[in-house]
Amino acid sequence: MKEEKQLLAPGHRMCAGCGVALSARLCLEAAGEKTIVVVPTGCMEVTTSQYPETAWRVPFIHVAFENAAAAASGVDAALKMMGKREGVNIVAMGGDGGTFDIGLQALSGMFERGHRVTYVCNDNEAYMNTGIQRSSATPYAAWTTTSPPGKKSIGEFREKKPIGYIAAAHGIPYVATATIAYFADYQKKVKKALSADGPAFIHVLTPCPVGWRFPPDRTVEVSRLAVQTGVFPLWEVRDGDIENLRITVKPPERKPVEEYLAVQGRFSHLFKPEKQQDVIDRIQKMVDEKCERYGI
Amino acid sequence: MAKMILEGNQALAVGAKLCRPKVIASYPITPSTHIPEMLSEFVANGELDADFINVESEHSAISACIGAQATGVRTFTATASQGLALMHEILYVASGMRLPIVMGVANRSLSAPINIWCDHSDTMAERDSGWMQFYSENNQEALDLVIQAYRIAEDERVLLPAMVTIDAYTLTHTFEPVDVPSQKEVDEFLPPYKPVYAILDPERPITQGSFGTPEYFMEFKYSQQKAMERAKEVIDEVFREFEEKFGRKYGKIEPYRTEGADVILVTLGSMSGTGKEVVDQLREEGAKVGLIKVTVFRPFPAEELREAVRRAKVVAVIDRDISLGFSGAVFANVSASLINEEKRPLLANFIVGLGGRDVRPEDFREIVDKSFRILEAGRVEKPVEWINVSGEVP
Amino acid sequence: MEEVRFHGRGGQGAVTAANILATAAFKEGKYVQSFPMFGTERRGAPVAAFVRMSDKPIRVRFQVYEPDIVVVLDPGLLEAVDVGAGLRKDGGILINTEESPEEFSFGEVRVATVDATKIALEHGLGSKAAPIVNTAILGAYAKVSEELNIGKVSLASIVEAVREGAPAKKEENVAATKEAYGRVVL
Amino acid sequence: MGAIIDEPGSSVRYKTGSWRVQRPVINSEKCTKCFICAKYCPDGAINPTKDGPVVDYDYCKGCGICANECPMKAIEMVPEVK
Repeated sequence: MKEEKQLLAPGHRMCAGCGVALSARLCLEAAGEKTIVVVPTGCMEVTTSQYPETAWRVPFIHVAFENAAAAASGVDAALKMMGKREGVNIVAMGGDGGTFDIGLQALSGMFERGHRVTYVCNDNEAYMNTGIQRSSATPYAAWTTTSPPGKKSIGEFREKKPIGYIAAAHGIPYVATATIAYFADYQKKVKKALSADGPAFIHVLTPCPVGWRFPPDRTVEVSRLAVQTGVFPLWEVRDGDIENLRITVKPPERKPVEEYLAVQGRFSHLFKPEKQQDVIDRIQKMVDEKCERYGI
Repeated sequence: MAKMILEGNQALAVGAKLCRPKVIASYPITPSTHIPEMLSEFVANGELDADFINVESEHSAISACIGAQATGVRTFTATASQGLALMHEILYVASGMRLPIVMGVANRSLSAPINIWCDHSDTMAERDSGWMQFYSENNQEALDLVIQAYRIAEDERVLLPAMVTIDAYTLTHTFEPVDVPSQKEVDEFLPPYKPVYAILDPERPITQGSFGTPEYFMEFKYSQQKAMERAKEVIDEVFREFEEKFGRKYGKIEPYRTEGADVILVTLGSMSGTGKEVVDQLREEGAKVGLIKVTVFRPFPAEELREAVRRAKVVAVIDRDISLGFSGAVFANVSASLINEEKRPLLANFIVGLGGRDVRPEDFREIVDKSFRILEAGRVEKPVEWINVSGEVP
Repeated sequence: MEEVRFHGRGGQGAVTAANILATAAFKEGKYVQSFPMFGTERRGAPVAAFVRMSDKPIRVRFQVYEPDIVVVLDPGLLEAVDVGAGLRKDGGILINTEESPEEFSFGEVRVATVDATKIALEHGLGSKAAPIVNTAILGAYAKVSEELNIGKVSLASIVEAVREGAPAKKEENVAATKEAYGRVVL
Repeated sequence: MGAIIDEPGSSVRYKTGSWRVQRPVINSEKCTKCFICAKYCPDGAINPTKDGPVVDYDYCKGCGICANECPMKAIEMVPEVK
């Protein structure tokens, strides 16, 4: 058993049980040390690059919140002009806020221009760095501090933005979903993405014990449940050919979504003071419809 | 060296091209659009070996420049007005990361109402962003200042980004003869870009754009301030060297017929030429009036300015911008520069030419008349006065 | 210093005409400046462009208010625009029209006319709906400036500048320029 | 200069082990050296060695993912003794 050098070194300040930290580690492990990392403002940035110490053992750059894809485009162009593009990976890692919301324009620009950058979105379904505010990745009925349930609210009342489809609609070579529990699937996808001749996008579900309100030892378990219940199917698509989307991990038998919801405090208002079966049923129906399309 | 008839945008683009940027990221905006157009043409026809990134916004333009410059190449971008305002937060990032990016700016007003014409509100709004600012009086200066800006910005004692500005239309769209140095001459003056600290290289991994806590943040800002102060010296050196090589003289400020002047006008940008013409006329009429053109606004040349106005009785600062609720930005800086002088001139501020209102010789004459009246009265009754504006607000 | 103002419609080439004239004057060793009316006018809308020329470096940067010569590329503009505004008494106005100078009155100002549209079409420059008259009218300008001894630029310099500045049909443009020089009515 | 950090991985100076309120203890008899625990550690604080996984208590934040994910239930979370 060889001891591998961690490209994301210990001593970073991400929370205990952080899904994003695990995702970043797995991603870098797959990408290897010839990788330049571009990160927008967010949890990962503030916890890994606190001057004068850095957790990164690869070249790392952070510019601002909404422009990781644009900065990565510049890195790509510069490497090309320096004649150093071959053999070097460029990986941008943004959260859902920096990707689904404020960074979407820059992301779309990067895709459309065809920069050879693998963009990994570590999706923890809310603005965690600022303290659990709703993003367009926040799922239906979830509590956040800006989508609180109440007399007139079920929590977040919109469905999650289909970011993977939006990415695929650009016709880029490779788009996939992944999650940390299925690390082999995830790491294989990172390698495929990096070998693509153009932009690639991997949407990674990264549960957040703090924001989703579950004990930190269950991060991987919750991410696994998301797949097993069909809430977060794992798939890949080449060249925007969404008709031929391929499921990469098929749960042998789909578990009821209630199991996924029940372990997370952000859905606790669906269970107490009294159980809101209609809402749970509605979520189940949404998941069923999606999974039927995928044949899972 | 060849003499060409170029509009201001072209002069800036040609100047940038001669500096051989490797990555250009730019987004079209009136009236600076011809700059990226011309540069993309240079790239397309092989005259310039660069990657031209057609970004989807000015925000991404400057972000891509940061990414590229931080990787290790010389970059360029150009914009105006709303485009510069959209870059605002990222300008601070570029300077904080000490990346010597050079940008051309066509000085244009800021909305609302939307207006595509000249004033300096856009760059004045970025005066605190840690970028050096060079204002061109004509197209020759636009070309020359871009070349010098790279030298200054990339100097190890400086390592700060710089913007070179040209006034909307009065320069951007005005054709006039410009001496274009040869590539060889520029290559001799500006060596290839060698990044000192900022390089993204897997062989030597570093972290750029780190998180600065209160224990460190202030030191970084202090070091930027120090770099700005050192830049003053470097600017003088580079200007001198440029003069030796190309025969055109630059100064952080340019005093014009200030000897024995009772009234000194302070101007920026393209209006300076009209001002000099009026000064000549008035001198002939016997009025003791001179002019100081401010070429470098950041770092602000307070020392030179103090010296240049030492014997004046009235200094009239002509601002083509307004910090609403107070005065013009140039005035605020000029008066602050003089505040500790035992004997200082009376200071008056005149706001002109916002949103492309023409700055005419009669406007200068009016300002001079008012300044002499201040001199006679020995006091400034109205420190900030607007010229050629109707009192009636629609 | 002498100042020229061109009136045309967006797309007719008034700005190009001003640039070519400035280039021609520059070739004769003059300092020049040329610029468009600063506006957002689109195709078809009235536009103006300006040229300054001088034996000394030109420092001033304001619009031309008192031109020495006005050039009107489209006779239809006479109704819509005060083309004579600020024109110096000893100056001149050159109009693209089939009519003779007597048909126009601009006070003491000398009027010259030339049928640049006809000349342009004869040389295959543009179409009836959109003739490209700017090179022809510059030939006429050479003649007018010579006659008035204001803003003088020789035909030879203008021809050279037209040849350099015309984006297409260089020789046709040059021929139109030369022909218009001979067909000005003053 | 520009807040650049040129010492890669220098975060190791910051010992996050102090964040821990419970610590994973590996029962080497139950452990099959599958190293799932190391794979899933968000902090890279479990080193796979030939003798089995070794927790680096300097950095382990005590999240307990390793214990939860261990297929052999060979890891126990015990309270930190102060």
